[in-house]
Amino acid sequence: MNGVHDLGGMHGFGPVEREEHEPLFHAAWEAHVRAVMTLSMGRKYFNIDAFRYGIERMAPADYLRATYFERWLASVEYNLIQQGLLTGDELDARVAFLRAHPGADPPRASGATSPPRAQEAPPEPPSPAAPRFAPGDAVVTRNVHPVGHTRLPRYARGKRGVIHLAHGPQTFPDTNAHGLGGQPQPLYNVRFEGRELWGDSTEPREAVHLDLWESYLESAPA
Amino acid sequence: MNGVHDLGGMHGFGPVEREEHEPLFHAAWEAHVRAVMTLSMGRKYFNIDAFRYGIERMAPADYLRATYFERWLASVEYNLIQQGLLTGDELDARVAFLRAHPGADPPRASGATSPPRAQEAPPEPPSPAAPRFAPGDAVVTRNVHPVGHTRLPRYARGKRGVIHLAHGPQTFPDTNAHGLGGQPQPLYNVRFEGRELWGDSTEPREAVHLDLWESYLESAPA
Amino acid sequence: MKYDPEQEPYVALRTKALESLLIEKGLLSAEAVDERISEYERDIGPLKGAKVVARAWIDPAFKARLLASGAAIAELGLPGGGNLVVVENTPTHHHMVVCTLCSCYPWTVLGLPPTWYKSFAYRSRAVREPRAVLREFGLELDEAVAVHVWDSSAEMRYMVLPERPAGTEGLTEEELAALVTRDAMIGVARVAAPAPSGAAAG
Amino acid sequence: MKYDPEQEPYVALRTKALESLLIEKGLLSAEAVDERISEYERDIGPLKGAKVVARAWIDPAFKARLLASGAAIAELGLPGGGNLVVVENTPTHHHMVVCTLCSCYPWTVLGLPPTWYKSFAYRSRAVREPRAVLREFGLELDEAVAVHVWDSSAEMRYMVLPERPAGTEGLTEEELAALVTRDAMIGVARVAAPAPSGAAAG
Repeated sequence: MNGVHDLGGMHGFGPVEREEHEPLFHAAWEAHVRAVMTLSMGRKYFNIDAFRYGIERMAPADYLRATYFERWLASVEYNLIQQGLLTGDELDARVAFLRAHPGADPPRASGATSPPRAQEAPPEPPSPAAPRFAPGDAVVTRNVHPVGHTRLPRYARGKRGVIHLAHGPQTFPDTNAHGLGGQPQPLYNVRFEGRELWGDSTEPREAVHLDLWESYLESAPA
Repeated sequence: MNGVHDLGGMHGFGPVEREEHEPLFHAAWEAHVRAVMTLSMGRKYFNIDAFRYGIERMAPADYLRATYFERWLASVEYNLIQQGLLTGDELDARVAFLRAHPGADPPRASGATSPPRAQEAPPEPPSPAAPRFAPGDAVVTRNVHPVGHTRLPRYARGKRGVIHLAHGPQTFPDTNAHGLGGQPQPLYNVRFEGRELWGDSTEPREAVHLDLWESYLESAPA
Repeated sequence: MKYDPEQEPYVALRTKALESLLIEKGLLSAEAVDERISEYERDIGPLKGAKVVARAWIDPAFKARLLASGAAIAELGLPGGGNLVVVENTPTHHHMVVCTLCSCYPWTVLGLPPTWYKSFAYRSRAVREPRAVLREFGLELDEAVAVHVWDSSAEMRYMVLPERPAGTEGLTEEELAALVTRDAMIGVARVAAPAPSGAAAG
Repeated sequence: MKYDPEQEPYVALRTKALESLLIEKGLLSAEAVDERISEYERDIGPLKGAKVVARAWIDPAFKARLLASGAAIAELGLPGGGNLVVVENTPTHHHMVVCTLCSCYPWTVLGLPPTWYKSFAYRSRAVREPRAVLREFGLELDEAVAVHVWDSSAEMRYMVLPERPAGTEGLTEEELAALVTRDAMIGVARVAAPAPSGAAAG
């Protein structure tokens, strides 16, 4: 999707601000969000692409206002609810309970957890055909604007590049994020000249490398 | 600038919500903002392009959170402060005063206003040369990413189109917004096919028309 | 874009502060502000545009001049035609107007824009999926109809001349103008035929 | 992106609510959460990456294998090399890493990412004006140096092998590793020569 998360090339976000002696987390809840997210993914409640999509689909103003781990929390909630493992009402009720009982530790029954979830993945298609491109090939990215998840950023659409590396077949995020299976296809590292991406606004002698799936690419016309 | 205001083609903003029997303004202050803005522009405290830039340069999260007239207010403030007609401290102090004296009507001394401001416009360049393009000409928009104000939206950069109308010379916003003068240049209406802009994601039989200044355009290679 | 009453007090206060400072400094006059606001209260919305449309429907020569140059609205005593372009909807070509970068709008003929026109949703979607947007407005276009979206990126302003509905042959210019809606002149609606009494024809 | 203490209570509460529900439902165990969090507390940051760099500096054959495939880090007993690509900074080619779409980061070798790496400013600017960004980090590149920005759009992870600073000939592998910073392996800094005692050479 063409979302505000697709930040490459945007103006208006100011200088890069660094924090001296930054702690690993700025608050305890951030570590908990990270733990809950990684454990949930490990138990296959959702996959990394669905997780990323859950962040991208946040309302644009919310995305920009939220901190990094607030976005994580939003996507964990969204995905667990989508999977039917939780309801928004349950969450709201539990928040209300915790607010009403500030000291209370809610039940943290330990031990028995249900077995990890076997995702009902649609059957994988036959293993992909031989890669269409090889290092050195000139390609042009497709000018597509899908409503769902994609990893072809806007700044690199409809642009010419050269295959730099062939990484071999990899899970396709555009389907995997939406419960349509991994459908692996060849992944390439593609090198773009700065001038191709940014025109006269480019800095001198710049190149950008992106990892792009085969279906994002076409052979460049000579 | 590549800002969040450049909304053409973005996803994630939901359906178009309409309001039945919408009032002209939703609150009295909105009418006041509109009046103050149009009167200030009429008195040449700033021009329309500087006003638009003042909105675009809002922090992206603020832009998306603000309502339409809140963005107007932000830009009026910004431009008046930029022009040295007002300081942020004065404004804050007046807000504090009004808050402390809810009933008080601050001085609204009527009558004498200073004469409208003569902007010290840099000398205009000699009147522009003959238009470079004529209706029917194939053009391609430049792939530029200026840090300042521009009216060439991102979705239409580096795209092929056809000159549809020649409007004649018009003030160039990219300079006019930044105190660099009007520097008129020929303005054209350019027609783009949906497929050129959106690739396979286009709807059938779509065309988009944009008004673009001559320096945004190059002759399309055959 | 939504109106949030909780934010109002501060914004209202800040607006009042700004205005009072400008008046105090002699940069604006209180009378001018009051007069401008009362002008808004007298806003007649899209009535001027509707008059233009009705005249174009009944006077083919005026329509030809209007489509050649929006300046023709001066013939009706209307100002603001100098940067106006009127585009005509036909059975095979549909036009609609948007401003993706801000919210430019032909206010000299249509009055102040509705909030939906200024919404992020309309601004982002109209150029990418005009048919889907029109569908939400209740206007389903046949695939054979070409859609032209006018993104107002300069100071030219675009107004749509909608199709004259069937069954309006007997109507006066004034009656025709009364049928014409703002949405039809933005290009997100058709002009509906007059309700029961008019006999369908043509 | 900034940390806003005022927002914390609600988010903290909501996180606690989520976690407790998942535990109650048997979807996660409290022990697993606690264990995972204590792993973060033991996070060793970029130490693994620094070891890889130091070894590459002193062992040309290892360096060649590393640049051919990140899997070579297994030789140092390190996991996570399967999707790792190491790119080498030289006097004429400078590499830096970003993730514009989210915040992908080679955490198996560098630990958890700093906030600036996840910031909207870094994500938006690194691909468009890498030299300007590097300048803010205090790294001024000659115009003759080519800049390569690696935007991590898939599951491949990129790590920069920085240039070995002059004056480090006599250092042990461990002393070399101690010089290597996280920022140098992201590509936004050079590795500084050891301070006073080392004699400049080479």
